Amino acid sequence: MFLQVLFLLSATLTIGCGIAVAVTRNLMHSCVFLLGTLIGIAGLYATLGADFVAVTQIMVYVGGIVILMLFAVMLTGGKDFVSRAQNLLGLAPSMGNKWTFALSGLVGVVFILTNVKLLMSVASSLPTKEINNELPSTVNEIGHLLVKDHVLAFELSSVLLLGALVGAAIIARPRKQ
Amino acid sequence: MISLTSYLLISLFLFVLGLVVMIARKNIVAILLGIELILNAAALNFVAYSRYVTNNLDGHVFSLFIIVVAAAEAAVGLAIVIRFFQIKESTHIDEATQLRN
Amino acid sequence: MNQTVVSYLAQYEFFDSLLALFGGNQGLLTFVIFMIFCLAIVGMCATIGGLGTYAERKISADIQARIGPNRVGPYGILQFLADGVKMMTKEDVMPFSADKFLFYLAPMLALVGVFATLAVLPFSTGFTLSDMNVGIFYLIAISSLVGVSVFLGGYASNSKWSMLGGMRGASQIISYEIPVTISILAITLLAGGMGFGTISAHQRGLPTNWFIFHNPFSFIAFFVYFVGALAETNRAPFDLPEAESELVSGYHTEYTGMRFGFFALAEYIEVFVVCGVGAALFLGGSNLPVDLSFDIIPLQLVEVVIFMTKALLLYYVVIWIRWTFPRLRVDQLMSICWKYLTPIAIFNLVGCAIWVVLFNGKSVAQLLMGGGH
Amino acid sequence: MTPTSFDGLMPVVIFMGIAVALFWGGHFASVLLAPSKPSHLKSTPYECGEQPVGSAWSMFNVRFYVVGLIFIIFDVESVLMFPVAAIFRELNDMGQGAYALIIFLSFISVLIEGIAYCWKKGDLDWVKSFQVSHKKRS
Repeated sequence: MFLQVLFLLSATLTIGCGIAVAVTRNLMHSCVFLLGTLIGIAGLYATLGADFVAVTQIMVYVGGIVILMLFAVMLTGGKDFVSRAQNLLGLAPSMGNKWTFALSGLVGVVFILTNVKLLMSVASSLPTKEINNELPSTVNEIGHLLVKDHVLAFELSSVLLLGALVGAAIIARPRKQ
Repeated sequence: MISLTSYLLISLFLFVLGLVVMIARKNIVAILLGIELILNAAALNFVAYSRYVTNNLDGHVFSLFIIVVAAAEAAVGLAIVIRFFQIKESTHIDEATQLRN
Repeated sequence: MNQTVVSYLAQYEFFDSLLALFGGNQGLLTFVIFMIFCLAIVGMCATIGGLGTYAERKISADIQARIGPNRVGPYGILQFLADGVKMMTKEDVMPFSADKFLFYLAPMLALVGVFATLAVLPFSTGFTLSDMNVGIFYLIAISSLVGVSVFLGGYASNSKWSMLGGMRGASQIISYEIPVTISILAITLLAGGMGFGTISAHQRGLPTNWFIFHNPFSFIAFFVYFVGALAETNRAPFDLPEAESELVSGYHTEYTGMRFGFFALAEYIEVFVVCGVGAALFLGGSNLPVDLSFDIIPLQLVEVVIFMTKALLLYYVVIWIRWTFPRLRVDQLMSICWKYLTPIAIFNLVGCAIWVVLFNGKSVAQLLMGGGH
Repeated sequence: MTPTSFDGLMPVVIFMGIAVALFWGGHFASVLLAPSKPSHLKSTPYECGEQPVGSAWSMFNVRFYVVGLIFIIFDVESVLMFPVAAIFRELNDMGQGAYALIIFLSFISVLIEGIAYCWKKGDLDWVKSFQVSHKKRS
């Protein structure tokens, strides 16, 4: 019962905020709605019993990526006490017009129609397995997978992050004028 | 009981929303938002399949790495956006026509 | 798997009669029990937050040889109620250039982020609302909503002081999250789990079993955690986001009335939460100093008292520090975080990992007394 | 009669609900109780009595972004370290302590490289650009 309620809440939050991300014309609001979507997805992970992934989602996205995006919106917002109409105030030309939305809506509808057909056949061919509600802790098993099966990916991801840090720091570093 | 199909539908819808954002918007930061939505839809599929179809947690590890890559991508992408803004004073994607300065 | 207060109560006989009272509907009974406990904890924390403002003024008055609030109630102890009523009857003013949607959202996010952390706080071994497997990790993650709310509060006001405070606050909160997280990682490594139940079970018994005395590295890790937690909750000497003498009052300059009250409430409850986490991770949590083989509910209440005593002692230290040290500069703030605390925290983590392998996870006291068998 | 593992999530949802309810409750209480006499002067952003010039939503220094950047990389690395740290003792008890230590230390060494790089390049200094220009002038 509670599981269904949690699922419905999370799904509503995810889809509602996702639609708001797509429609709103204010970039800052768009970022904040993205926050709602990400929290909703964390809730969906929780209903799937993926506690560690859910918390990682909140930790990395809410605590990290969204704050970084808000900073980036601020940093590209304006210069010398003049807000650029493009980003922060009013209707922004770079946030799309009715033609781009019509085109993307068409693409979206076609994509949904083709995929729902595909998805139904996938879902009907799946073996219906008994799902137990008593889930073991995922943390220990993920840890074992990380140090045994996926140890190369684990070590390489640290190198990837180091590369991202160095590269992004070089790009974003304040320049001497 | 919640079925696998409902998760797949949510994930599909999220993917399409990300696609719409990426196509409709001309602002680079907004396009990055769309990419985040798409990555999340993929990660959600991995976890859903790992619960309903397979019996191991490889799907969880995959979505973990998706989140890691998304973080690296956002960090570098936003750094490029900021540098671009410093040069062009704009974040409109149509202004990005040159590879150097 | 996840131990909750309901599964704790389910081992007693009266639970079955309660269940019969609800017509065997276990979901409803679970909800009602959780609801009662949640409301009780919210009430308690709101009172602690309120008394925190009173204690803050009284202790500061003591330190500065003044009297402090003494009009409302005996010794002025009802001052916080008067403050609350005052806030509720103040006019709500919103700057005309503000972003209305985000202006409303920011204090709400702060409240949500702080209240959600209360769900895993281990008041006692039985009365932990929810002892998740990812307990401490969840707590760090969800409390980062406060950073977002500080930024949004500063942004939405569209005032220069607020914006400066919001930017400073957000970058300070996210910076200090790193040393705090790495210190907690060291404790996770020693305890072999992230749940508060696991961590608490490793510290049972005498204070020599507490993680702060486990090895030299964890002893340093406690201080790294405490300094980082002070900065994360914007407490002096790290109160740069709301420095009165520089930024008027930082990200909540434009907030008045009830919404300002919510920011203040969230901040005080967060201080209590980080003190509670410090007590649970490093100072033995709610464990009794003796091992008892039986478990009854009054014993749990004693454990709650032990936990609260430790947490409130840390709370006192926080207030004491606030009125003793001067405020830092921004560049000092950043260099303390990145050049001192983070390297020390990483060093502690490496030290703890090597210690676990070398001494098989035994604490200093066990090594000294057990002769290393 | 054993509650399912998902019950552990219920307090989280309840607390979030209480927070939202408390916010709106307080809001409506203040709408009922508080006076409301808005005026243009009252709702001007506070700038110590001066007329505000322009909007506050203006460009900030890039170093805020650099701090956020370093933060997010360390955040993600600590997230990946959590499950390994949680089973470290278990691996040690299984006699694989040396293996786990090597995995763990090689991961952390890359992290240390990252912080050493940023330290060397001066990304951790808050006032670096100021000092550079000062040196040039003298």
